[in-house]
Amino acid sequence: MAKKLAVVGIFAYLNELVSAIEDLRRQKVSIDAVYSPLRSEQIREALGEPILGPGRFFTLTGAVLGLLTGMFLAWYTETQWMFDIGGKPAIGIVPVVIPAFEFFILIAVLFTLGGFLFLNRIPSMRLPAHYDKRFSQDRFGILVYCTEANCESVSRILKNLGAEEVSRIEE
Amino acid sequence: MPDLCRRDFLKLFGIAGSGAVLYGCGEPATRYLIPYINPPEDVVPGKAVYYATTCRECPAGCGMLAKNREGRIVKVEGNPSHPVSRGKLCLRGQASLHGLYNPDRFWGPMQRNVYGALDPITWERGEAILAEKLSAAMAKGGGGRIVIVTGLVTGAIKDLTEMWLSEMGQENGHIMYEPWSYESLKKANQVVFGRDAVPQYRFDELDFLISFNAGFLETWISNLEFARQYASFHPISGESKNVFVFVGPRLSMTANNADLWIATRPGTEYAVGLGIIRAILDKKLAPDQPAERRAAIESMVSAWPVERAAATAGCDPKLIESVARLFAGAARPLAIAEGLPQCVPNATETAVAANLLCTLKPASLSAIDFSCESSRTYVARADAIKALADRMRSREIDVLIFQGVNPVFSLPKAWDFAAAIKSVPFVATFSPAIDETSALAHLVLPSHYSFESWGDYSPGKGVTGFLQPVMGPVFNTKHTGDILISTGKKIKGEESFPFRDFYDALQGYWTRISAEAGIKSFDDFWQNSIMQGGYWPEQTAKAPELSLPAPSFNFPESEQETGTGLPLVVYPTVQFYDGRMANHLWVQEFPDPMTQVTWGGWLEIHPETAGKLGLKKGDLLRVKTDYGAIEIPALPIYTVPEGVAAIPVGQGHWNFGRFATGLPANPFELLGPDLDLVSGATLRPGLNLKIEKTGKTFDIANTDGSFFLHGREEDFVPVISLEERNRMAASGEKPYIDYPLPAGYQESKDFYPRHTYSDYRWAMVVDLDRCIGCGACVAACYSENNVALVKRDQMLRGREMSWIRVQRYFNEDAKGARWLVMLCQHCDNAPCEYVCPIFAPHHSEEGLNNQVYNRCFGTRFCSQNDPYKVRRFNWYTFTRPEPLKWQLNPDVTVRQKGVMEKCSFCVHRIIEAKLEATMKGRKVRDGDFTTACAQTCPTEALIFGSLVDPESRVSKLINDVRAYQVLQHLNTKPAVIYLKRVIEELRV
Amino acid sequence: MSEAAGPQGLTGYGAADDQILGAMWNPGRVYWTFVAITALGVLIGASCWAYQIATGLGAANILHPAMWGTYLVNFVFWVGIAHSGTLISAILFLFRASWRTTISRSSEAMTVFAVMIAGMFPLIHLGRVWLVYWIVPYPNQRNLWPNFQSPLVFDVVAVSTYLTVSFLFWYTGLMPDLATIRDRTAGIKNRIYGFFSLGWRGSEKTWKTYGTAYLLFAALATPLVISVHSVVSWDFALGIVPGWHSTIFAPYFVAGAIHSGLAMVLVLLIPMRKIFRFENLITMEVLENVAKTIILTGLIVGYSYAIEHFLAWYSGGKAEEQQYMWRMTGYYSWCFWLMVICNAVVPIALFFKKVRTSIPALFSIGILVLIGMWLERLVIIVGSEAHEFDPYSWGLYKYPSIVEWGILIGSFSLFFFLFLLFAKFLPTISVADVKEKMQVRRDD
Amino acid sequence: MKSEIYREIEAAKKSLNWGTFKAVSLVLFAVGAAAFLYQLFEGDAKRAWSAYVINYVYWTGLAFGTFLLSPVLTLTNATWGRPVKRLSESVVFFLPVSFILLWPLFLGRADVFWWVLHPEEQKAPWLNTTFFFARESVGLLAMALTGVVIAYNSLKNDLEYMRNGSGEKRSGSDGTGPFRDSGAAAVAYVILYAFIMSLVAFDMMMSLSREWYSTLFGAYYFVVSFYTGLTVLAILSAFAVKKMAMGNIITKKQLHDIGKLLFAFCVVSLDFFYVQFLVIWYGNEPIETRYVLLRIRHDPWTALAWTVLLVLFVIPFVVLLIRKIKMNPVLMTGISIWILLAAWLEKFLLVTPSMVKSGSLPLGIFEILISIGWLGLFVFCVCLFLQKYPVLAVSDPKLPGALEGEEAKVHLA
Repeated sequence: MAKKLAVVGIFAYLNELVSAIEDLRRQKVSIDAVYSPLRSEQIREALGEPILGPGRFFTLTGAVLGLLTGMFLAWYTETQWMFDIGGKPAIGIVPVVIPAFEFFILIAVLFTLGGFLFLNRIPSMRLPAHYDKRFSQDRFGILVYCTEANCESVSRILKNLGAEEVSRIEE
Repeated sequence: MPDLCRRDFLKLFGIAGSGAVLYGCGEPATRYLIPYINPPEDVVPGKAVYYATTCRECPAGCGMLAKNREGRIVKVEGNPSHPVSRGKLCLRGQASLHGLYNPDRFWGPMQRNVYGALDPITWERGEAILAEKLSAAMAKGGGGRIVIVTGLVTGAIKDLTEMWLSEMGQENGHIMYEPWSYESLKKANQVVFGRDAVPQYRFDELDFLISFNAGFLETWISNLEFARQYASFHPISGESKNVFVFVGPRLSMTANNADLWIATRPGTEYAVGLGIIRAILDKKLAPDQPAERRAAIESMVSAWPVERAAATAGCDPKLIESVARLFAGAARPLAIAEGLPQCVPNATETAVAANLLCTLKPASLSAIDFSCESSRTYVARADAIKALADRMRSREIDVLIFQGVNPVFSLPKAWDFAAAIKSVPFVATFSPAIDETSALAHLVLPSHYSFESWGDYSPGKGVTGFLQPVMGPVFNTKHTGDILISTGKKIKGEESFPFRDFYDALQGYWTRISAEAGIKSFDDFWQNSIMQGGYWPEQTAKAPELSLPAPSFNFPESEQETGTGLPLVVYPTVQFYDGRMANHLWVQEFPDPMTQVTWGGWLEIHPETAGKLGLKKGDLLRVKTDYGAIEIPALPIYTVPEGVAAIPVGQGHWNFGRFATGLPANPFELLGPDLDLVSGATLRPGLNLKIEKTGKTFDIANTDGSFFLHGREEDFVPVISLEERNRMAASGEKPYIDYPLPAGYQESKDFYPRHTYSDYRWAMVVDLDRCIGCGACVAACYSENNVALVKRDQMLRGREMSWIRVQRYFNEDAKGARWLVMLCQHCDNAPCEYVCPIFAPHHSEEGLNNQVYNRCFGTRFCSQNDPYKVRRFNWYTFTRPEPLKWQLNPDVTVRQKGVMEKCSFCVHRIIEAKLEATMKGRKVRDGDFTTACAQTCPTEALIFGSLVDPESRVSKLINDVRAYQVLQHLNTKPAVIYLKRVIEELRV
Repeated sequence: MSEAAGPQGLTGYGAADDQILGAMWNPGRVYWTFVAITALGVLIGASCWAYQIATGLGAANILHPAMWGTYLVNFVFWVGIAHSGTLISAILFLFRASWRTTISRSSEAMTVFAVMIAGMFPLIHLGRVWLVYWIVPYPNQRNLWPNFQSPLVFDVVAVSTYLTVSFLFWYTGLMPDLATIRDRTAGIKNRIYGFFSLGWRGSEKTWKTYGTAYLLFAALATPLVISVHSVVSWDFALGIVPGWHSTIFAPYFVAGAIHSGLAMVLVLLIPMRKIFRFENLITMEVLENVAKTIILTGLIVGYSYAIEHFLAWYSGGKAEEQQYMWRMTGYYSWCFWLMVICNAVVPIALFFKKVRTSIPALFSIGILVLIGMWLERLVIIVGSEAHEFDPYSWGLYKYPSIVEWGILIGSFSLFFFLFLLFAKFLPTISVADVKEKMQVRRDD
Repeated sequence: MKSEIYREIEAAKKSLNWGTFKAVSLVLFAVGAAAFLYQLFEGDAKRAWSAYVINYVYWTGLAFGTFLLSPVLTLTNATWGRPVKRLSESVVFFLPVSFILLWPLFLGRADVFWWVLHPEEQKAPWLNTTFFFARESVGLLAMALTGVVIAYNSLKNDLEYMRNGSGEKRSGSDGTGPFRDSGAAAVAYVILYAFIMSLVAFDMMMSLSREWYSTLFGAYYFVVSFYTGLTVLAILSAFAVKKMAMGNIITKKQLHDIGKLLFAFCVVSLDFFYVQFLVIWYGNEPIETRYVLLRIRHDPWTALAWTVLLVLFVIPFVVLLIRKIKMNPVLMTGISIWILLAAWLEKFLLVTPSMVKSGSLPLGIFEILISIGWLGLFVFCVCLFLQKYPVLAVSDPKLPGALEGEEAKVHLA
């Protein structure tokens, strides 16, 4: 594929990053990624993203599936011999709640995790070229893909917005 | 395999052993050892064959059927046609197989070498040695140099023994020794009835019974027979219930069945008897007495006004009076006395008193039948044994032969019979297993066990049981008769013993007898007798009138509390009889009916007294009399009155095989050396025990968790008064039962749906008014279901494996106890079933609570959630030594470690019955079969059947007003339904 | 309080990394000796178990009425320990109690290890452990399945679910930190941590989905944690044994579980913060809040004791009534009273700030509660079994056998062994969360 | 800025027509009282009393449950709930009332409790008139007083705070200083709540059945009470938002949190119900099952039982799952009222079958009127308080925390 130019601005402080993001958006510069060593509501709000991610739909699916699995397993196995135990009805309704519930949780959790991995396309063993080791430690980063044309301006803007350093990477 | 040297034998053992574990599964090894006595066509693998024979565990001589599978006896049951057992067996009878398979039996003939050890020899050699010794003895000339001491034997073997002796030129060299020889009883019968004999009693004809310490449900004379009679005498029939009073110093199993137990100071029972007589005479309650008799009796009891009698016996005079009134009021009352000199003092006096009491009611004398007197009559008296001992000491005896007797153990230690034996130059033993007496023998020529032998035994006039070899010899043994014959021939030559072997002799003997009895065809007679297990011609209807001699007997002045210490009661137990069964692993494992103790003897003492003396359960005590001392653990329990000590007979062996040896303790070692000149019995003085703590402890392996019910009587063992029972019956009230049937469903309390059964709903009824607590059911269950034997150390950790138990609870006043036969209740709503994670226990379509061993992996939740606590867990893979394994029932799995097990209602029997029924093209009918426990119950307290069949006995019985269920409030709907014991308030 | 409870004295994000991750690399000799000791303990436990499998369960001192001994006591105990982890990481997360931040990681680790150990005890307790797979619902020729109406199957399902979930929860939380370590290290370490961080980048998108996932985990883990110990309690309450069959059991066990779990948190964290010098992260405030929660659970447990005994009397059932009377006066009465004091009385001392803020006091109360909770399970399980309906079948489980002791020691050793390894190879405090709570800003 | 918010609120309150509220509620009360007396003397006394007991346990639980939030906030140091703290305290006047209303039961004890006429010797030491009323009155009084103390303290703070005008200088200061956070009283209240409410449950509901017992029943009662209490809180907050200009204090955020709490306790109540049912179902012991089966299997109760399960637990559970509803005051009011009605039916189901033997459902006009009477009384007490006292714990040092910063935002959680 064609080479892509990326400009990465590195910030040391959350509040600077946030304001930077806001300004960039005001200047209609499309931000392709924001890297941060920590989870922050502020960044999300600055990027104007909705509070709820799509992850919960995976969970919902898992939940329903789990519920059904639990009930099916319990009832199906009971029908195999229809044992009479302690005079209880062979197909239990009161007790089935418990396996149903546990499977509901289990599979819901598995799906949640699956969803999370899927949405982030991880596991992926190779990190992008523009990734900076400091992103996981003490620095924030703003990634903007640009053309030769606006590359300069973008990096200038980032500088003005207080980026410690701005680097150009070719991918 | 008579000609098999010990080594090969061992090899075979190995193979057979491995086979014996995997019986039934077609493992070829099992076939190596199919005994070859019965004709081959009888041995059909997988098919059981029953042979009739006779139980020789005690002199009662019950008829048995031995169940032979692949040439091994796996179970014995009572012989239904035998007049003594009538299809039942007692605990000991059930356990007899452990005598046959006793791992400590002699493996073959042996000779004592210079180091005192026994070397194996061949039979030829053994018999040669014996013959030579005998010839030597005969050479000395003069009779009485050769003595054979056997147990009570009758018929052919007795005949042969005496013939053999006389051929050897010996007179009265045959001595029949039995520890329980009833000298006192015989004496008393002579005094009162003019008959020096042990009669036959007929309890079933009575309406009132008073027993002076006679444990007729345990060991006395013929306990099984008496239990059966008792079952038609005592339990409620119709509206009424006969009264049974027990007078004695200990709440024995028998006493606990009584409506009234008059606790006495040991040895003062006669006083109570005299008091009763006196009361009856004073109140003129015995009109039909010839004047002079009356006068004679009055003179005898003149010194015994009720108050004095009561004071002597230490009981309430009112009791004596009311008993007197009851006795006199009854139509056919009877008084019996134990008459065993070893147990309590004044046995003779008590017996005389009892007999005198009987004479006051001539009507009931026919219940005492001397016409078919018991063979015990012929047992040697103690004085005869004493005389023998003296002759042995004075070297008058050269050859002494023992067969199946153990006097060294059962005679008073003070006699020092062992020393006497040692002074005999040559002692041989024919006993099948090691015991204290055989241990002193120079030559061991082991004889067959009863199951391996031909023979006959007659417990009393008119009844003879036949023995036949129901399996091949387990060890390299020989029939006593054959030993005698071959040695006899060696000495006196063929012609003097004109028979091939003992079988020949037996037939010869019976040809004679049958001819005398006027029987035409001997062969038919023989065939039938062997088949049905014996010969019992029709009894002559009534017992002949007794001609009563003028009574004269002087009763001792009641000696006031002589000296300090606790008066001692010695008593035989239903498990051990006289201790000859102590190496029967089962017998050790079965809890005693009253104390619930296993594996080892104990000294019973009232908790109050124990407290005073600072004795705790399990303290090992050193117990002394003037004549001996033993070490025995204390057991504070309410079976004895305050200030009395009691010790059971049977334990305390020191050379009796692996299971019995070393367990405390033998009370015979405490008895005195003297003879009672009146009765010719061992003299039994007061024996006030001096008790001191050794500081050691010997833990008591009891199976009961508590003496009492802690206010839960209604949940477990409710009783009902006769009045109440009659009232309910009259008013047509139904018992409140949660039927294990569709009918048991109640919308208002049942979450779970109705239970429906199509073909069968197996259930059991336990009639606690019939149950005498003997534990025969337990024994039957052990042998039927291969219940594991855990031995003492596991017993102490509460890990016994019994599937059915007879639970004993003392009443709140601790004056008596109740029994509860507890087994799996096969509930409709079984709490044990639903907790299992893998369906190992579940409910069968026939209502059984199945436990699938192979499916069980041992979470033990079922047992935890089982309110009846009838489930057993295999803590280890419990094994049993060769050849005990041979007894295992091929129809029942042997369980592995980590598996839960429990009563299956003998499901294999159910299946067998169903198969047979199917082959007959019908359903199983009530009575087609029954479970092992119900089969053997002497009083038929256990009844098994299907509740679906409205006509079955169980279906009828569960509507009895006495019916109840254990822990009914748990709504488990048990299929074991109990009938309350009926209590009669004796107005005092 | 939230601010105050947060990490203190960190100049910048880097500082957090340096302090927390730095603590991992070079533990002293003391550490290794502890590892060695615990490893030895594990060996002892293992050999005891081997012996028991070889001979049979007779090796333990359990007997006919008391079929369940210390094994199930330990099972319930360890499951209990496992609960505080999820409480702290999930429930407190939902309640936005920020003092959880610095202790969630290690208590989650604690949870995972505790559940693993707990899960072993039902196996140790089995009569024929080699057949344990029968309880798993796997298709087989005869169509024999486990009994889904049995409390024990509930147990298997619940506990294994709990193990899976708590592990995933823990692992998800670890991912950002693993990435941090990856980026701070080189060579083999870099590879390993890189592998386990699954290529975490920490872009906003990742953080957002991560956040959602984490929340959902918490939301699911919360009912799960309650259900798990309820299910455990039903191993007893669904039976009819007097002293077991009681409706209050589920909530009562849950509270008890958290009670013991928090105590274990104190017992683990107090030394840890000392050794790793985390006083500024795991602040007094945090410990105080743990203590306060212990008061609450303690009170709930106390409430349950009271109600149980009162209603046992009120019910009028002979067995029921005598069961509880016996608890207070019988063979195990000393355990009972000790348990009451440790679980319900001692925690009351925490009402006083003086006690709440004294490290030794907290530590010793932690120990006491642990003892108390272990005894509680003993009293409930063994005590009830020993004294059931039929007085004839009463019997005493007198004391544990050597094998049982060995296995008990083994389980504790294994727990601390695993925890030590964890402290060496993984960040014991969630760096990312710490950073999140830090207010690093340039004001100009 | 707090003080002017406060003034707005006061203004809004002034504009409300409290008189009518109170008047109407008093009328309702009168009607209820009349209905009760008529039923008692002219009609079926047993039913009258059962209606009384139902309402007694219902409203008592409701009141104490609603109030519980305030001490809980104090103890958990939670910030989010500060704006509604006072609203939960606004039921304080009813607490003493429910103590007083215990005493009519003394007159009707023979009709209410079987054990008054036929004491059972096993239970007599506990179930006897003297001890019964002794423990109940002591317990309720103690709890009511603690409540009053708590309310008094927090009011006093505000009144002082208002007296010295704008107390801005003290805002944001922690709990120390002149500010009384009645911590001890809060602890006392919570503990009392657990024990006394259980007592009420055991004595006034469980003891109505001769045999039944359930160890969790007490806890079940006080959990459900808190569940319903939260609904009252939701209604009051909605009222505050709409009618008392508290919209910018009780934000979506608070509503959302209340909603989530409500949801949580819906689940807990359901759990506590299931936990009891499951254990009883497994045990299958008549002493336990009869009580349950009477209600779920025998007419006229069966239908009612299912209804309660559905309307009290299942439906609210589903509804409250939805995020939007939780943040909408009107919808919240709706579901709250729904739950309140369901809870009343639940009490009806717990009490009546033990007291009234009847072929048809003994739920007629009188039961309804009597209950309305209680409603009137309850509303009256609340109005009295709201009118008289500040409805915002303005002096609470944690209040600003709730209004500013992260805490003020609606969270994902």
